[in-house]
Amino acid sequence: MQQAEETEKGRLFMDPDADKAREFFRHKTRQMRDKVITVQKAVQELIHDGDYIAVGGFGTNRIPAAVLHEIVRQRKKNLGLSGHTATHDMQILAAGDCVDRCDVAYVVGLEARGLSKVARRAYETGKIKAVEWSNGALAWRYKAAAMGIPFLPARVMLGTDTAKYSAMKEIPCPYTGIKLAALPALYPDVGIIHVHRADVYGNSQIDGIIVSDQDMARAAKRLIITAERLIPHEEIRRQPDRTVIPFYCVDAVIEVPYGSYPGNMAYEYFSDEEHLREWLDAEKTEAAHQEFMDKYIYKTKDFNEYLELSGGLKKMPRLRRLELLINGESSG
Amino acid sequence: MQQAEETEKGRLFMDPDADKAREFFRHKTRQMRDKVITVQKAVQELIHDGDYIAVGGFGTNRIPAAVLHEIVRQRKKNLGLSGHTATHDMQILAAGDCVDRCDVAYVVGLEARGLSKVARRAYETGKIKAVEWSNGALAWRYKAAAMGIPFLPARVMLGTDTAKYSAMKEIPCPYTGIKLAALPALYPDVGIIHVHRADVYGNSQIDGIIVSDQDMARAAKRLIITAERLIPHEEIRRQPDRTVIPFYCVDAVIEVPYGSYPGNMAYEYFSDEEHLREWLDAEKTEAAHQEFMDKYIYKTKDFNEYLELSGGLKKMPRLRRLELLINGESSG
Amino acid sequence: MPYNSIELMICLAARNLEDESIVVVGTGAPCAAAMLAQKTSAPNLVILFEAGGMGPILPSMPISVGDSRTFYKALAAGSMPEIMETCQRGMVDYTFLGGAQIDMYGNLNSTMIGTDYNRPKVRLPGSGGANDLASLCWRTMVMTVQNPRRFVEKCDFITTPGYLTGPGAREAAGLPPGSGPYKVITDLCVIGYDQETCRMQVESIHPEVTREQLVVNTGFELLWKRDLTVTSSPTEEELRILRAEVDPYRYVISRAE
Amino acid sequence: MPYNSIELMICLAARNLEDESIVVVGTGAPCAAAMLAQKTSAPNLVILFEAGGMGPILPSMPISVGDSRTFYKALAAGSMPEIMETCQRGMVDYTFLGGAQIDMYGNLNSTMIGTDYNRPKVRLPGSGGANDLASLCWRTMVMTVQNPRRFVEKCDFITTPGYLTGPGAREAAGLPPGSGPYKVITDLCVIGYDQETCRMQVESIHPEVTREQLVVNTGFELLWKRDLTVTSSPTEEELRILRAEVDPYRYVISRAE
Repeated sequence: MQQAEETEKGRLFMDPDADKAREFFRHKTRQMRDKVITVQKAVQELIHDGDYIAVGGFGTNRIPAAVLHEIVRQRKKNLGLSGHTATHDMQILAAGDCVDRCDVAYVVGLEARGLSKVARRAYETGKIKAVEWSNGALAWRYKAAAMGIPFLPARVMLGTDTAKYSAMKEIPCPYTGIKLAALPALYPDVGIIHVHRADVYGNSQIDGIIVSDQDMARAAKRLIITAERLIPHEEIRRQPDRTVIPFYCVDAVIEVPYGSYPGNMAYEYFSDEEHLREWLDAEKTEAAHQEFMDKYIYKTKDFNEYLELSGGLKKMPRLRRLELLINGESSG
Repeated sequence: MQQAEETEKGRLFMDPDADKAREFFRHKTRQMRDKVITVQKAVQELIHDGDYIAVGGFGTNRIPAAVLHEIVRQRKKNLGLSGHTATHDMQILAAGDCVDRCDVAYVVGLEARGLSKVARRAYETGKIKAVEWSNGALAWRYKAAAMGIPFLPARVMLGTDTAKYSAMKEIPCPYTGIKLAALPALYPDVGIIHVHRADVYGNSQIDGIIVSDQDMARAAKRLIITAERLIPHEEIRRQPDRTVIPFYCVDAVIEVPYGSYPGNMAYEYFSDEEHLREWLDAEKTEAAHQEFMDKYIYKTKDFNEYLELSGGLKKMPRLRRLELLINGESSG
Repeated sequence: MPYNSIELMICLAARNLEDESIVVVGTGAPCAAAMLAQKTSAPNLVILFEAGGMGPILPSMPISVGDSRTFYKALAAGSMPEIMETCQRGMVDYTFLGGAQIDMYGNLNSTMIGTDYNRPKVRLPGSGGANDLASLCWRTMVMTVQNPRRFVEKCDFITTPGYLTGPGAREAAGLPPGSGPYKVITDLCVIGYDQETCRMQVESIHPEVTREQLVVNTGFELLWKRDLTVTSSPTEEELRILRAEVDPYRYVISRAE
Repeated sequence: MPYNSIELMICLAARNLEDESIVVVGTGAPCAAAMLAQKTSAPNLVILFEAGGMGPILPSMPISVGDSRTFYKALAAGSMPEIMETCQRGMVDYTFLGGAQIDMYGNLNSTMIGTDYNRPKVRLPGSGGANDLASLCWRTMVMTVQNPRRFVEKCDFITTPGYLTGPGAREAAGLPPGSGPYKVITDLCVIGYDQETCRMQVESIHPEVTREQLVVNTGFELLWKRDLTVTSSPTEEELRILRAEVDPYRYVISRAE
């Protein structure tokens, strides 16, 4: 039975070996240098075909949309993805046919908004190889990596098909004897996180919930930060307890105002539900989807052009009013 | 050999069983009620002879001194202590002869200031039973408890006498085969933490380093918070990402200005090195120590009297200038 | 006062949330139920969201479990591990879940429809936080419409644990003792679980619904509580608050099937 | 320019810290060495403190590893787990430690003097963070005065791992490969470790110190590097900065034995 189950188990896409990761981190630069480049260069230089990537935020909230678009625009292929509440991010990457394997916790859906047909098709045709986990499990897999240990015990997934189709192993607790899930450390090749503020070295601050980004930033071997705004280094040092990500985790910094659009950015702007609806609708036929992708991504030079096309500086103040609950605007 | 080592191993003072802890937390109140009482009542009602306690902050920094004094004043006995950088806190409790067992990471020393003769004697005579750990190990033991798991793997203590005289077990990693330390969860009976700000429900904010208090607050079955100042509940809700400890962890809240004295309170006042020196000096003879303890603790009614005796409102502004580096005051 | 099936389910769910307890909810109907409970019988209910929001004063229905509404004027804005660990520690009393399929032990499927994992007929989002919450919170509630496609003999995939294969199975699997399925609130009835068999047991049937309707709409054999009652309808007060204060734009309550 | 033994050790230690590296230090001489390095050869050295301070602009010598100086204008003010986990992840290049006893494999004792654990002749503070840092950082340095009471054949208690019992022992115990003791800087000489035996090997002898002095002051057999040199003295610049900028109140540098 145990054997039979083994054969059904998914594979570990990434090596949880903490010693190999230590060797990598040993040689990761600690230079506090100006890391500001363009989105285009960051994707060119730091994300390679076949890499395994992790996306910060929470699906349609504080997502690094500009980098995701650029991955599609540069037609990156065969990426692995950590499907940790991958909603609009998964939708973008699936539209670009960039992903061929995924550790799934939550994919293909956009929460209450519905399901992405394009993303679903990628899984249903077997184009994307899936291995199952849960949001908590992936959060703890990042945490194990951030902690520098090859696994973390947890009490989830046990007894379910989610475990059966994962690559998780069970262990007994050496103290109490209870059965525990041993969640293998997940060290992504590249992490991509959108933050509220960063200095040119990559020291980053986030307002509101952090989701799993404090851990993912540390787990990732390379890290791309996009920020709503760059701030002077001295500002970071003024409130050191606000630093969520220290510079030595970071490889590239890009200032991208409205960088989470059409997602929500807490205290800055609400999600653009119209545009997200437009995107879902465009998935109904292949032709419409192709046209949509051409218009918004393939034929745009950069994220700013996309912002212009989707309403630009005229729309943004409205999303800001929604976010700040000004003028009784409701969030719908 | 393994057997031989077993016999030398220290015992686990606290049960790491996550299920038993869950049963406790299941019934811990979630009522958001006014928890403000006095230090005297908090110690009377929440700390019982024989309890195992954990102290927040870092030895001479952000320590809940008023509660520690009151424990001595009320002559609590046979307490267990988590010796997680227990410096001046250990010194106070040893002076009161309150502790009979200790998970040791760092005790009897006051860092560069020297060693506490009274605390040392308590260990050297066997009055306090010690079990060895490291600061990291105790930090992770709190974290395991806060996470609700019976142990956390780590790569410390291995191969040393620190492990041999601990209660730690070793396990193999199910993925990589490497040997790991399995650190058992530590759920203290009572945690005591001094914070910068709290509301009457116990929602608490800390400025600067948190040490291990985010985890210890969650690991502790009962939690006493002293705060430099109480703030309106609305202030907490204005910046929710500043809340380090949510109200449902907390059992008692007391406003204690200068509550970390003679320790340092970041951004508020520096440590009173003169008084700490006076304390160490008083330990040289039993008579002097008795006199010192009588004067400052046994014959004082409360912490305010102690503050008055040690310089009162005249001294505090000087410690504040030291902390804020005003007028070129140096920290010596 | 007339009401639709979603309104009914939300009102019933709200009544099951004790005051001074902690609940983790998602968006939509569960969140509406928690908000309604706060405004009626459970003013001190603390609402958590898996992305990190803790105890917000919800200004309106969140669209996402991680949007800024979920930590608006909150007690704390933390992280996902913080929320999951609060559940794992035993501090969270309730959670609400849904799914494409549910079996008589309360196991849920939100992963796939079909028989071949590698070529699913329909790929669904997966666990999200559902597996975690159902593993770790004390009491799991499900709100769902009841029909034979959803109430199945066997889930195509068990994403999220109910009582698994029955008595003792959760504990044997390593899940925390004492946790597990608590209620299923459907458009037809309120279901609990029989203590001995861990199987679904109807507790009350909604007004104007028949036993036959339940049988027809369920793909497995239901147990029936001995003192089976008729569900007490939403009060005017409940409906008024739900419509005026909880969901004034009818995002959720307009979705009755 | 004349200098005392503490000044000498601090200057030598500072030279061993590469620029653009990360070091965890305690208070006292190690912190002075890291500060001096920042002001001389390693301006981009990042200093961490185990209680949570990361990359401060130190306004003066901290008194405690957790006092507010350790995160003054810092890059980040975190927690103890954050620091220990940064070490465990492999991001920290150096640490500095001390101890009451050290053996030829660099194992350290800061727990007790005596033979009976339950009745120690002298109880010392214990590991503190030393065991963690020596287990997890890539290179461990020790600054200590050298005498037979400190440099012992066998530690009364191994608090903190050096190379344990010799080649392969750290790895066999489960400690991260490639980590371990790096240098011992004493008032008499600079010591490294022989790669083959993992034993202490003298690399340079301080000016006016003899081999015999080293032998007399060491409780075990020292190895000698083939190209043994004379330690190059602190430069005037190093001493000037140390005295004027790092430790103007002479808290540390006045403590020469």
